[in-house]
Amino acid sequence: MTSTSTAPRTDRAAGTGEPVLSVRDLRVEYHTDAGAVRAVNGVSFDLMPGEKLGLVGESGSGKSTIALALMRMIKEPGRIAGGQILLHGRDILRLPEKEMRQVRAAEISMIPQGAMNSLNPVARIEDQIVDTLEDHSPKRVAKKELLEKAHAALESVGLRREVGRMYPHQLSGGMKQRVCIAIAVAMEPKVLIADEPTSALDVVVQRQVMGTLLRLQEELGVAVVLIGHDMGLMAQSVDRLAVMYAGKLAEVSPIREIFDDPLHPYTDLLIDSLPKLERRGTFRGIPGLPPSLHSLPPGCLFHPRCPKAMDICAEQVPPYREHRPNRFVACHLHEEGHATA
Amino acid sequence: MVATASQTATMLTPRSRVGRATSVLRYLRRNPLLVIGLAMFVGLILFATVGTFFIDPAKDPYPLAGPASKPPSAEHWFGTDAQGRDLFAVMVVGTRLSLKIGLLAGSIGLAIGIVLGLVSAFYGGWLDSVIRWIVDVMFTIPSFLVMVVIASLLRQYISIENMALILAAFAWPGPTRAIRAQVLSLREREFIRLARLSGMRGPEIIVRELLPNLTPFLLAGFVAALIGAVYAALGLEMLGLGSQREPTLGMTFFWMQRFSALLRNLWWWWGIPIAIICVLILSLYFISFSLDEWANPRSRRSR
Amino acid sequence: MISRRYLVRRILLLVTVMWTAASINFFIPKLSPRDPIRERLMLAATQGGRNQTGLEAMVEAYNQQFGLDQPLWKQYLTAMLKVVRFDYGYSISQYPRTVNSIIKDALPWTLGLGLMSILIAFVIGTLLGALLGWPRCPRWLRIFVPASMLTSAVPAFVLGFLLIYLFAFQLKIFPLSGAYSRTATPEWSLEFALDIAKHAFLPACALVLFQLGGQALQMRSLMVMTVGEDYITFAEAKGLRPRRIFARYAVRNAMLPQVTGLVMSLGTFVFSTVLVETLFAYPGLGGLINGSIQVLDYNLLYGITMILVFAVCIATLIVDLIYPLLDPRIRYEKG
Amino acid sequence: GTPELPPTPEGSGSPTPEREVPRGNPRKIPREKTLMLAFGDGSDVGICNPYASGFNHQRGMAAMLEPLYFYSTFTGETIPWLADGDPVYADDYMSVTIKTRSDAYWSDGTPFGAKDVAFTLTMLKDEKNAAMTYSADIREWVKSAEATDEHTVTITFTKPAPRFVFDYLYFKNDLGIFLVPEHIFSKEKNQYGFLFYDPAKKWPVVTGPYQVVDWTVQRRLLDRRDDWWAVKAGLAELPGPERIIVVPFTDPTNIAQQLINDELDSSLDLRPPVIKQVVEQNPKIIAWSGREEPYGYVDWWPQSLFFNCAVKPYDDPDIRRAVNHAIDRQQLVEIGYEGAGITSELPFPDFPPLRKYLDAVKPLLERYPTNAYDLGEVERIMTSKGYTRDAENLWVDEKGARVDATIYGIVDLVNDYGAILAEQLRAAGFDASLQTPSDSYTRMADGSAKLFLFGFAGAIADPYPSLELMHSRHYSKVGEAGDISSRWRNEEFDRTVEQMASLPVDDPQELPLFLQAMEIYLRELPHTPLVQWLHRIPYNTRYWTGWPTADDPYLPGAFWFKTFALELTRLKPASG
Amino acid sequence: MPPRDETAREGGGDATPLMELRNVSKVYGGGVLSRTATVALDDVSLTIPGDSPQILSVVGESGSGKTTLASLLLGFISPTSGTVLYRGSDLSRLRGARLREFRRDVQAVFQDPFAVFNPFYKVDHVLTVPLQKFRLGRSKAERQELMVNALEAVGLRPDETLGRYPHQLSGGQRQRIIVARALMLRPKLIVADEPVSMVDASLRATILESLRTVNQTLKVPILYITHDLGTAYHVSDHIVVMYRGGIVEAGDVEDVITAPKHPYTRMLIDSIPWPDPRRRWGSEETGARNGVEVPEDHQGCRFAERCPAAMPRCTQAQPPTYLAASGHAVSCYLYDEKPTLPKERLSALLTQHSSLTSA
Ligand SMILES: Nc1ncnc2c1ncn2[C@@H]1O[C@H](COP(=O)(O)OP(=O)(O)OP(=O)(O)O)[C@@H](O)[C@H]1O
Ligand SMILES: Nc1ncnc2c1ncn2[C@@H]1O[C@H](COP(=O)(O)OP(=O)(O)OP(=O)(O)O)[C@@H](O)[C@H]1O
Ligand SMILES: [Mg+2]
Ligand SMILES: [Mg+2]
Ligand code: NI
Repeated sequence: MTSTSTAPRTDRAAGTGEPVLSVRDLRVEYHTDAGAVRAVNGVSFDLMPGEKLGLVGESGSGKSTIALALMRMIKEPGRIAGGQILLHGRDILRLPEKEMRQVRAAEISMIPQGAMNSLNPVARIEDQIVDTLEDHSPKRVAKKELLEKAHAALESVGLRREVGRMYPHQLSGGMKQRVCIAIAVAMEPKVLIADEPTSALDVVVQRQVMGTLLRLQEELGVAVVLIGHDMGLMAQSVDRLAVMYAGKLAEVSPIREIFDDPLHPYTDLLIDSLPKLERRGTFRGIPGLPPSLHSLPPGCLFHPRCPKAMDICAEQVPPYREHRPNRFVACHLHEEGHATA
Repeated sequence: MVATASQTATMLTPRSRVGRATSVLRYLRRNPLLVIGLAMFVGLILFATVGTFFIDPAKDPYPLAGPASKPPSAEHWFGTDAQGRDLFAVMVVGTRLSLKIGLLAGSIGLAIGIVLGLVSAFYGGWLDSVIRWIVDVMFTIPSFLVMVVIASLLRQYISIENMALILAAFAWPGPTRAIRAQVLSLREREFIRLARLSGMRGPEIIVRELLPNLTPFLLAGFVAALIGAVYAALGLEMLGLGSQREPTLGMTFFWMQRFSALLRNLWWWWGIPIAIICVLILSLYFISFSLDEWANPRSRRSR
Repeated sequence: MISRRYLVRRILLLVTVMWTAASINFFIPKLSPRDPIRERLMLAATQGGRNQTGLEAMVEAYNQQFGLDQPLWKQYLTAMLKVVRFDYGYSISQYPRTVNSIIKDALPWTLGLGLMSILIAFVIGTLLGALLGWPRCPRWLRIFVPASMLTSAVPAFVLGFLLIYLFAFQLKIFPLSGAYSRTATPEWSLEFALDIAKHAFLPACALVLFQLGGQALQMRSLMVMTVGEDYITFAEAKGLRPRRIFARYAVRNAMLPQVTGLVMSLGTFVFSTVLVETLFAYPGLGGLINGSIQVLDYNLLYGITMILVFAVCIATLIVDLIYPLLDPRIRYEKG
Repeated sequence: GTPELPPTPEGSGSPTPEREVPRGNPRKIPREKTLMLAFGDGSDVGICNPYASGFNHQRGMAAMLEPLYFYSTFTGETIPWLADGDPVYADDYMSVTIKTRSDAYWSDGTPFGAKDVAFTLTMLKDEKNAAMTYSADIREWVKSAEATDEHTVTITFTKPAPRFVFDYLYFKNDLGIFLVPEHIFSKEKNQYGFLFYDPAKKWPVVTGPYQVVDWTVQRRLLDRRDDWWAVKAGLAELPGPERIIVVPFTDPTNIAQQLINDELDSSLDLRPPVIKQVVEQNPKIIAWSGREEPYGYVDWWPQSLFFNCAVKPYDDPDIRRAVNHAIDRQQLVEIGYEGAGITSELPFPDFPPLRKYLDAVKPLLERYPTNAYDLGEVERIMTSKGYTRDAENLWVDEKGARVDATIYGIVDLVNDYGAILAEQLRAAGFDASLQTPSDSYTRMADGSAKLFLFGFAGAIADPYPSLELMHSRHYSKVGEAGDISSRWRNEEFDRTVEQMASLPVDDPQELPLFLQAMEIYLRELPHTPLVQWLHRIPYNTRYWTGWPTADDPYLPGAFWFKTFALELTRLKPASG
Repeated sequence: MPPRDETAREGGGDATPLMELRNVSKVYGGGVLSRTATVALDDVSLTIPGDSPQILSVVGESGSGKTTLASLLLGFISPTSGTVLYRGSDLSRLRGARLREFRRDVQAVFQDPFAVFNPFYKVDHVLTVPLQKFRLGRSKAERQELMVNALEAVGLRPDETLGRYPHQLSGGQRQRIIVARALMLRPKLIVADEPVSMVDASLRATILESLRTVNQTLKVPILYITHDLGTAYHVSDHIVVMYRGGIVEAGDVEDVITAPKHPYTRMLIDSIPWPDPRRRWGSEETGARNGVEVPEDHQGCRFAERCPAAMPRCTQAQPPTYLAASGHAVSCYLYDEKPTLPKERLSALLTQHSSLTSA
């Protein structure tokens, strides 16, 4: 019954050696007038080199907060309240700010949520790429050389080099998103965090952009954390899926297994609520509301909405652990000694 | 004018009456500036009102109320000026007159601004073009010059009310423009559309749906107009265009300057009015600063 | 970059502004019971000596000369034609000097003092505001928020006489008034330039201190808004140097409305300049305005008003024209 | 006839021709050789013709101008200057003959002579020059003026004019006509519009010790003429300052600060507390009374409260008297001038030559007291006139209208005591307030002001000029521009004044006539004297000594008087 | 919910349709002082009969004119050319009682569940105002009852929602209140413009479910506007695919989604990321053209620039609408062997039968 206090074991993707990124018991709080909000409440996971990990969850469940925390870019009134973020075994939470700046983009990179507004509206595209390159170059490199690199980066995401001379407002949404990707991978980082990179795009463009992203991922062998709402997109893009609920991970499993056999009732309901080609005309939402982060329910956070809730669920926080090989879940249903589904 | 694509933040805070008391309290706690500003402003108002009980308003703010050029004492709390005005009384009455000018000009200016802004934005068309044009023109004309011309051409000295009217005549373009911009952005919001679907008509939508949401802008506009009016009145009075016997703050500066208070080390004569002006303007600044954050929540550091 | 339609619209606005200002300036004196020419002659009569005769006849003659005996519409037309030609006739108080010649003497001083101080206020204020709005702003800098509010709360002319008292009178660091030493001879020399700078310092200070706060506070809130933008977050994620993010990403974008705000504040700025110039006996338009109020030289007032209106219009136009250079999103072509 | 106007553009449609003020090219002169004065504003830039509209002798220009005779109000001394000896009147006072000096020269080298005097007078007599100062006077008195030879001028009068030379050809205080160079003015068609300033041509052409060399709104430079004729003639010493710079008088505080910081040597008179500060804070600064109070001397401009006797209720002498009783003159001095002032019971300055007249009128004052602060008397008069008091304790007539007692005055001249006077009247029940709008002059001159404050100038050597000011020839209807006067007339008074006019200055027969006139004045009280006007002029001895003071009262101390040239000859560099 | 008086609905229903767009075009801008004109809707004709309670989806990418279409139907904007008819009369001429009737008959659910509430009022405001304005309910109690019933019908508990401020409710709750509002007014048509694009996946289903309930129980036709083909497929009976202001394909939803005809529709459907790891995205790269030069400013098919099957004739003139299969119309020259379908008949096609509701 004291399971949460034990250090959670890590999940391992199919034996590709050491994880490039390990997150340990990450906690992020926001201080608001109504008290502290635990936006990320003890999250742990590993990311293997070249792996594509999806992160889904309802709005406000803390996905973007994790992304920012991984970049160590949580702003006032937020703060990282605990945990470790090990990049190649080095805890970036302990790095001095100067070094951290060098780590960003070069080792761990991010495409922020709302990429539509992520480009400086008054600077040319190529300058925005050059800025990144310049600030990570050890010594003075000729501007021309950097420009050349910038154009190469644009071409790598399927944009003409003339796009470099343009300003963001002259680009379409898909092009902007590609530029963001180009910038994010320009330094060939080891980890790329993509926070809803396509949520503002049309499906057609979305597919093109995702295609580009995945192609680059493959080419560079970069590990990706893909954050999003859209289970469909996840199904198409990632190897493993992490499902968040109210600041905690509910379940992390390989993508196929999670769709075939969701362990957590929330995951189950979530998948059920999606429109699928097969079962037309059926609607199944999840009853109830996600909890307010200001007043979290005791025990399992999902229990008020859970159709399979047991007494214990209201009392004890279910531990997050590897339930089956490579499948992690936090639910009493899968605790030994309790009934299984 | 320059049309910036994404500049004006037109978000509205979902603030409402529920727990309005607590939310106001919370808001105040987060905005110490507003608290200080309000406290200073209320303090001034108290000073200007309660202070009246300690003076004889028909006599004390005028010459011969006491001995000349005396420093603060039990008899004359803020001392007296070179003609024996009791400076405490002058400050009490002067603050009230300054506020009166400001409030009058501010509210008239704002009222015109509301009407024109709403009409301009909501009905659009040629009316909008005309109003916008006029506002653009008014903005480019340095209003004070026209005020100076008007003021200097009046055969009588400008009374407090006339001063307020003159200032009001130039206080409306700002609010008009701001309110128009706000309404334009609000007009596209879905609750306005829903109101139309609910069978509401133009004027009713303006009054019931739009106006309440403009409150922070109206208040901010009002405070801005108030500051503008107080300044303008001070300036005109410094130029010698004020009402001569009225013991306003501006006339106090005028007399103080004419009677070389600074040179004669009559610190109470110049120090106290400056302090009061500072308190007045600062309090208004603080308030408008906080209102600004209310109106543009994005400018708030924390959400 | 700039379409003809846009230019036409701008110039049309300029013309309306000038026309409106000219009309206001024309009609207000007509509504006034005061008669500046008569006043001027009476004043001259009482000052010069005694026993002035034929005053009424002279008033008549002057009115005729100034065209004031014409029907109103004719006077109006003449006045408007004169505006078009920038011809404001004779000054009443400094007769027989023309308004233009008087303004020509005063304008450089006001332009010098006014432009310099508004630019300084803008640059320092913007920089200060940018720093204050920057999340990594050092704590000690934060005291500038109340400090700049305080200096902005004191009207410029009050600041002016406190500055005079302290720095010119008590400490004798700066001269008390004027634009250059009375004993100096105007010439192109470093010495004289320094003399001018020394004289301009205190009035400029008063104006700058007064304007600074407003500029800084406005920039601060623009900055806070900009810092919340996604592109700043992304810039940080790009691992850029903080300095670069500050200058190229945050300030550069926050500046845009700040520039527009600058134009809006020109009007009030002119007001402060008038009062400060009067206080410092500075030989610019401000002192001239004060003088013309005192003797009701409305020809001169009219001329100055129109020049200032014109200047503000032109300044607005210039800012509008350079704005697309600052903000690539704005183009006046087609739309 | 219609007076000539300054030059106008031909036709109304053509644009106004630019008239630039020509600039001079002055040399450098250090501060210690410069006399820095503050006076006036810059409105008269480039006008050196003393008869042009806008010319103002007070702003240092008197340093260029010389009269036939100087007269010092304080010593009573007459100094023939451009004249050679005293004027010789005909027995019937119908003409006068004056000799001019043979060694006087204009600055362009042309000898000064009788032709210049004759020309000046003839010019002023010309109908088309009616707008010139003194033109009206000269036309009234002078029939002709002729140069009988190079240095003799004979002036014939239209009526006996025993006072003419003293009244018009003497420079005393602000009075006296300017002489212009015939050889230049006679060539000008429009003498009124002629400006006479161009440093390139060395204009103006003057006889005085200084000449304008450069002039902007901010400052006018007058440089010393080292070849001044009076030095060669042995009449005077060369003045000390090589240059005079006159700067505008901006505001008293700033001027005081400049004086304290030695940036100025003298200025327009200062308010009592200010000059006190100036003297205290700069040990080198003195005033008329040295470094003690009252710092000033009595000027010829005693302050009066003028009633507009042509309008209700001030057309009633009793009301005027009631107002008179409401005034506490002592308080005006005590508070208004911080004690450093002098009340005035009669509309005359306390000048030595006038003293015997003033003493003679004392008994009359017992009967008609002018300095009798007596609210009971106010009460009595007002009640007897049917006035009652309203809620605010102010007098109202039967219709309930208050007595309008708005007092107009000229800003900065009456600030000291005006508001206090208004407050006194208010305390006595008159609805008073002080107003100093910029059109005060007009209000006074056209009669729209019911009460106003102004100086009553005139008498210097004898009381006649002051009384003349109350002659009905100065009366004009309300609404019509006229002299600043009480709009009061009294035939008996007129007759008395006319009789005085036919007497020479300070004639023994004057006194009884004077008393007769004063009896009428005091009975009618068209205006009521308040306080003496003191000139509190700071003199900075840091660079210059020799200023006129109580110890050496060679002249009234105002540099803006027409006697300035004479005063300058006494200014010498301070040693050390 | 008591069923509506069916007879009243039928009366004259076949004669005049509830809403009709006749050759409607909408051009934004192009005025005297504004920027270049945008053709948001180009010669669109569509009929909504009002007597067949179906859900008609309008899908298309961003900027294809969906919202414009909705705004025209709701009378928020007026067409640049063509007419919008309400029960046979021109919408822009409606006055007085007729206008009020229209207002009540055609209701809407909007996209943004945040912006649709006036933050100044309690959520009750959106319910009470129309009740007052349309004079529904004779007494306060009756009105209260109407509100309560409506809320319950969409699965909300009135005591949890009424009397609260909008920010105190979740997005889903808010959106359902709006649905309840529409339902309470018993409209003849509900226009739902992207009603679920801003809510979470789990809520999406709930909201669509309540819309569907309204449609089924009250027999109200719904115009469901979305860019999400997945949900369109689920809720609607018929679908209209729009591209740049024009209708490119229309028909029974099952037919269109499972057997798309138009290259654009195919591209859209290929791009849907179905939530099924086994079903991969179509691998076909889009945008590749058929080697056909497409000039900048041609008068032909709007899709020609992006069409993988573009033919030279595609750039010459706009293709007419062909009846590609029964109940399935498409505007593409690929089907020029099929019979053409006059625009007016398009609507008829859309109401013919429904695979879902006809059952
Ligand atoms: N600056 C902030 N101040 C206070 N609370 C915050 C702040 N930023 C985020 N939060 C809170 O933290 C929680 C998590 O937010 P986060 O943005 O990480 O959610 P998300 O999962 O990315 O949601 P979305 O899907 O809407 O992007 C939310 O409840 C939010 O209200
Ligand atoms: N008020 C307006 N003024 C000018 N152009 C407009 C306006 N509203 C829409 N448009 C333009 O008309 C076209 C169609 O817009 P509309 O909003 O109908 O598209 P939509 O299909 O609803 O797109 P979305 O999916 O993004 O909501 C777009 O190109 C849009 O830019
Ligand atoms: Mg997020
Ligand atoms: Mg839309
Ligand atoms: Ni357990």
